[in-house]
Amino acid sequence: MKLDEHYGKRLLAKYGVPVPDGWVATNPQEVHDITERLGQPVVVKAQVLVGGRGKAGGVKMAKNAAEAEQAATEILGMDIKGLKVEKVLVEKAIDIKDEYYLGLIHDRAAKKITVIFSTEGGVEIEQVAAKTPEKVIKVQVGIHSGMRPFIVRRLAYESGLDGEAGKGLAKFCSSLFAAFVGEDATLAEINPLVRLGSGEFVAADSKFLIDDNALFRNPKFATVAEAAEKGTDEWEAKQSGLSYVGLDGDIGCVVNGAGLAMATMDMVKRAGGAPANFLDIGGSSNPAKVVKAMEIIGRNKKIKAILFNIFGGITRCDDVAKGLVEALGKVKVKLPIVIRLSGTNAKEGREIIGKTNLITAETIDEAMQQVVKAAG
Amino acid sequence: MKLDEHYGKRLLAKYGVPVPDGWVATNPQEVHDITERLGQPVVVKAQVLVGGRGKAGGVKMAKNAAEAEQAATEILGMDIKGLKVEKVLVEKAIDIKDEYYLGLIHDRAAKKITVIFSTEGGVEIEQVAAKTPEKVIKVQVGIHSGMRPFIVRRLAYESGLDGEAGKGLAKFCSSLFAAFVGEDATLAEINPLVRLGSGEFVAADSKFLIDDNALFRNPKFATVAEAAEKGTDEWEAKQSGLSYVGLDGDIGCVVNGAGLAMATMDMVKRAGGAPANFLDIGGSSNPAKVVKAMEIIGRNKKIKAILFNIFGGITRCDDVAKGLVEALGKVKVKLPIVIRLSGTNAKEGREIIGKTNLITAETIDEAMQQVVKAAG
Amino acid sequence: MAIFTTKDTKVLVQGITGRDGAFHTKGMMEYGTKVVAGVTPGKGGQEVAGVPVFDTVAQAASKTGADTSVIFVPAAFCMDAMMESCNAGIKLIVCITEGVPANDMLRVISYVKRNELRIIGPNCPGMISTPGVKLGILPGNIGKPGKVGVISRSGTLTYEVVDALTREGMGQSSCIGVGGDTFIGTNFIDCLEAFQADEETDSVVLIGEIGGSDEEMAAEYVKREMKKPVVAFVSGRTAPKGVRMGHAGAIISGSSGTAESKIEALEAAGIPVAESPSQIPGMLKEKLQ
Amino acid sequence: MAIFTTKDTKVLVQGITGRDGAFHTKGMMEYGTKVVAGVTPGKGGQEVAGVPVFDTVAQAASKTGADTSVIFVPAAFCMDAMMESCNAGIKLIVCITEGVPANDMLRVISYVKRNELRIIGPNCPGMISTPGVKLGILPGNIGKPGKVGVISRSGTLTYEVVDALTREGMGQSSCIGVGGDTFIGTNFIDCLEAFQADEETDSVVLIGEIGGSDEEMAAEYVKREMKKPVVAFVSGRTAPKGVRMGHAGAIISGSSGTAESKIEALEAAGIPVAESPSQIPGMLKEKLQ
Repeated sequence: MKLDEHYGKRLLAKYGVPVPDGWVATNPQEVHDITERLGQPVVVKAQVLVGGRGKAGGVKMAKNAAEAEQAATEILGMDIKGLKVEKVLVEKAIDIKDEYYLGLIHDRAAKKITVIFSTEGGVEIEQVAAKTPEKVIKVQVGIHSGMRPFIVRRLAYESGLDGEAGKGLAKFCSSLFAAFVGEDATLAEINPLVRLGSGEFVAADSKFLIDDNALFRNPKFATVAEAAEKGTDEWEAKQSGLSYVGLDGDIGCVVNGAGLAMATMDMVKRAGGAPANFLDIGGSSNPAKVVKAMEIIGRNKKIKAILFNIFGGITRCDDVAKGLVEALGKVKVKLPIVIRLSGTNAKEGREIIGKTNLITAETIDEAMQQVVKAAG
Repeated sequence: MKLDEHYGKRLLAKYGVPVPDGWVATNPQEVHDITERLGQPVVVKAQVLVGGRGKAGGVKMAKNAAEAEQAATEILGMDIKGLKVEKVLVEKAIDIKDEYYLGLIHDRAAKKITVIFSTEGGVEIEQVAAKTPEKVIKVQVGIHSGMRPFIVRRLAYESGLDGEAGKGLAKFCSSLFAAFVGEDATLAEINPLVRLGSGEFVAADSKFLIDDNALFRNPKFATVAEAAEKGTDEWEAKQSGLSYVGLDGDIGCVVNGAGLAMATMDMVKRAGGAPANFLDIGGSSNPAKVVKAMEIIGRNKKIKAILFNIFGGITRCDDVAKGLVEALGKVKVKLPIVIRLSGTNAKEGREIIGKTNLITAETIDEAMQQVVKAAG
Repeated sequence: MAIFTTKDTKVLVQGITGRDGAFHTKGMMEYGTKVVAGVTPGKGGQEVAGVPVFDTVAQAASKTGADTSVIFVPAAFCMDAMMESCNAGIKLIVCITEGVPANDMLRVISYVKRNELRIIGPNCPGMISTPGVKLGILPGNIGKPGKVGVISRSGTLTYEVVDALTREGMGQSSCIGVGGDTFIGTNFIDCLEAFQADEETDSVVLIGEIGGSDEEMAAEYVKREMKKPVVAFVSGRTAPKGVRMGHAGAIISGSSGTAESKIEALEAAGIPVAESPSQIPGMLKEKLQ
Repeated sequence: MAIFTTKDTKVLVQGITGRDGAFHTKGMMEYGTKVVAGVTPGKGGQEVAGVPVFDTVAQAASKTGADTSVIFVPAAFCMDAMMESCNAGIKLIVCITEGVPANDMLRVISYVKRNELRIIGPNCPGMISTPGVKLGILPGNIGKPGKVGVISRSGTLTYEVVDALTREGMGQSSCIGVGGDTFIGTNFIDCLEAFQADEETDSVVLIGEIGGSDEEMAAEYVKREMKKPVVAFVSGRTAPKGVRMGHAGAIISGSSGTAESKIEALEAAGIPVAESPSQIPGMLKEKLQ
């Protein structure tokens, strides 16, 4: 899950990472008051979980409380890449001497944490990496051995920092690493990492991704996740053990297993159709899941046909069939439904379906043709 | 370096390891007062850096302050294996339900820390290991990964502890491991580890060895080491970068390198002599070291002859020869001195020695015969 | 018998007394797997499906000679379970459990010294070597013995492919689901190396999906080292790109990760990429001629 | 050339600008060693004895192709220096520094994955492969090229033995001082394995001392695996036992550790144990006949 800038900075502060003084506000009046409390000037920054807010006009400098209030009026409610701005962060402006980039990330191929540093901060780091790769220093960090001095020496010397800056960077990196591991982040990105006139390193921005698998030991994030997602189809699906992502097409898909669900969408497209969603009912055989899946899909008015693609392994095809029959009793669906059952107890499943007016298919390719035809 | 029971327990307490209430005293009156403060009964325990004090009468139970004072009178000044008792620890008696053994040690062969546990505590654990090895559970612990739950489960289940005791042991082990690593111990031994009637685990004794190589980051121990050793020849030698251990024989040895120094002692014995000391002047070529070596050896009135065995590598033989000549100018030595120089600048060294009345030898075997003859 | 296992593989199940552990223990035994022990702390002395339960892996291994562990314990305890098996000298761990924190896997990988122990998973369906050794939850009834090796990041998609192969008369040597998490013990290249060396395997099907760069690296490996024919399938061509957050990922993985990148890399390495599982047997037959 | 090195071994010196580092850099170069770089943080751009100094090992290795590091940095910084070399892809580290905390070595050993990197030392004189590669502080002038491998836990005692061999016309292939600390990177068995495999070595001298059980384990290894003659020397027969504290040591090492135990084990394995270094060449000649 993503953390907004403000929450990320609160975490950083907990680990001793210096961040600018700042407060979150949800209306211009609050912004006015905060600016007076902080002392002028300030920066007013849109809190949205997406990059590129600067270019979109979501970050504004303000010399005084009146300007800050005006900036907040412009930013709050703004749409940035489809997300509405509901909060702003008001921060005391800082005396920027240099801007750097610092990132920590789970590196899949290396099976390590990788730290990335560049003196070219405040810009899109991919572009720096593409044009001047020598300006992006990457070093692997062991989770147990940690942010050892030699690692920061590499970052500093290989990018030409002076000795004093190197010391400041070392302290910052250690604290950031502690936050990364302590909060089970999968990504922590500080861009720009700012060196003040005083020499101190300060996190001027923060991007955090937290490992969803570790939420059981970080319960504080669970409420954040809930607040951000509650009420969405994705969230409702998750509560029932389903995995759902809405798309633009007109063929609803219900599949067991993420890989097969993705492959099903691909094959729908290949057959000339357009998938309306990704929906993985998972590995278990609980008919209630099928009922919930039909409920969620049933709400999407764009859908013209529904495809069930079930390969029974641990999932039993007869359970899915039972769930579907039960669902059709509860949720009135007038759309054509194509169902393909294969694997464990497929025969029993087909017998149950045979008593309904659903369209059955033997193979996956046959199912695709039928559902695209039904939707057309 | 060794820590006495009392200091070890202070360290343990810092890491949250439960230890009995107790205070150190150096005279019987103090013991009386401490006992009244702690509440009776108490145990009075000799603080000496050697095992077997219990058998030697260095641990006594006392029901009240008068008895404690009497016990202290008997223990203070006692000689235990050559060490005079100068301090006692007065501890509140505890309600012992079970006695266990728990040890952590640097395991050379495994290149790990090994934890050792036995339900047969309070006795000599080597004997338990010899007679009933299945009662001594050993598990390796990684310094980075630490005292993982599965490790304590092995200790507990394989020695037949119940689930409740297992939980208490887990907490104790984690704290002890933190102390072991945090204080750079090479050995931490709790024998007996006591389970109270209340179920709590308490360290009834403590034995700590601290890594001398890590004293630079644990400066608090340096003062302890100094207090324990100050004034001894060993300590004086260490201050000058020499390594010295006094022995019982009559042939003083001055050698460069620990391995060669040990081999020299062995060969003195083989040639029919008895070495008076181990003395390693180390790898550098500082003549001042030779002067200090002669000073220390010169004090030992038992010595009848002195052997210099120098194999020049980094050490230059002419430097040693110069130091020796300088030393003989400062320290009047009437004993016969046999000197064998080989390796780097041996010729130059021999030329310097040639101007004195010292006995020179070409080979190690020749040197042995000469020095044993000179001492006889 | 094929990769990572032998007909003498002796299995213990960590978390055997749980619902899933007990259920799949029976499934593994029905397939012929020698399940010799179970481990659940505090339940030593019990039995599940006739298999003795021990409190610790060390006890189980020393009493039964188990050399392989299949793990069904809850995600929060998987790190400890894997370290315990490693410490007890287990040679192969298959961790079925879903939801193991990435940092825990990093800790496990750091704990395990190279060459001492292989871990498959976590969050994987396990593996089958036909006939007789099933480690995990892959359905045992859709495959048949033969010479095709199957490697997959996905569960049900694997069944789909195995089913397609079996229908066309192409039996399998080993089928292995490596798992979809960020940090996994055994990746595509490890499996390809093993299949390359395995005398009972004559060809390989590789089932990839979007994310990471395992497919790209596997393509490179195949081009450089692999003598046996390989056919691939990649799912996720139509998956939404998602709202990406942060840029560090792009820096360490470059342009890899998309279905397009993977398909391009595989085809450039001479590996045909099927558009439907049903095409795979035909493509493989063509390559084998 | 013999074990762990080749004639192309390219060396960087960590701590080259220090007194000992600079001095022994010259000594190594005089012996013929290819010292291609030095590393001292903050002193990048300087030169020592004509060798360029870099700020980091990674820079030094990438600019010069160094594959071996000899470490002279103070004990407090050795852990970091070793990890830095490992991270930069160095294949062989020789750590001369004395006084490295045992816990730091445990951390280094845990950091280094098996087979990726060999560490010799710390607290060791290093090694010489005749002619032309000297890593560390062993005097280069007492040995001569030949076929005897020398392994030792001690410094000067090694010189004594090498000198005795050279005097009797028995040249050496490699001489290696493994160091005397509790935790060392390379032990007797590692060296014996390497000498067994080395075509330019026909026999081995093993110089042990009291403490630990390396000699006992080496004896077992020689008995089981070693085809070449081995002669030993053990110092410390007359060393005081010391006042032992705690009992855990006795439990993990049993009765090993004394000179008697070591000599007994070595002789039981058919390894003659000399009483004086001067006996070694004769004993070796006898075994070689």
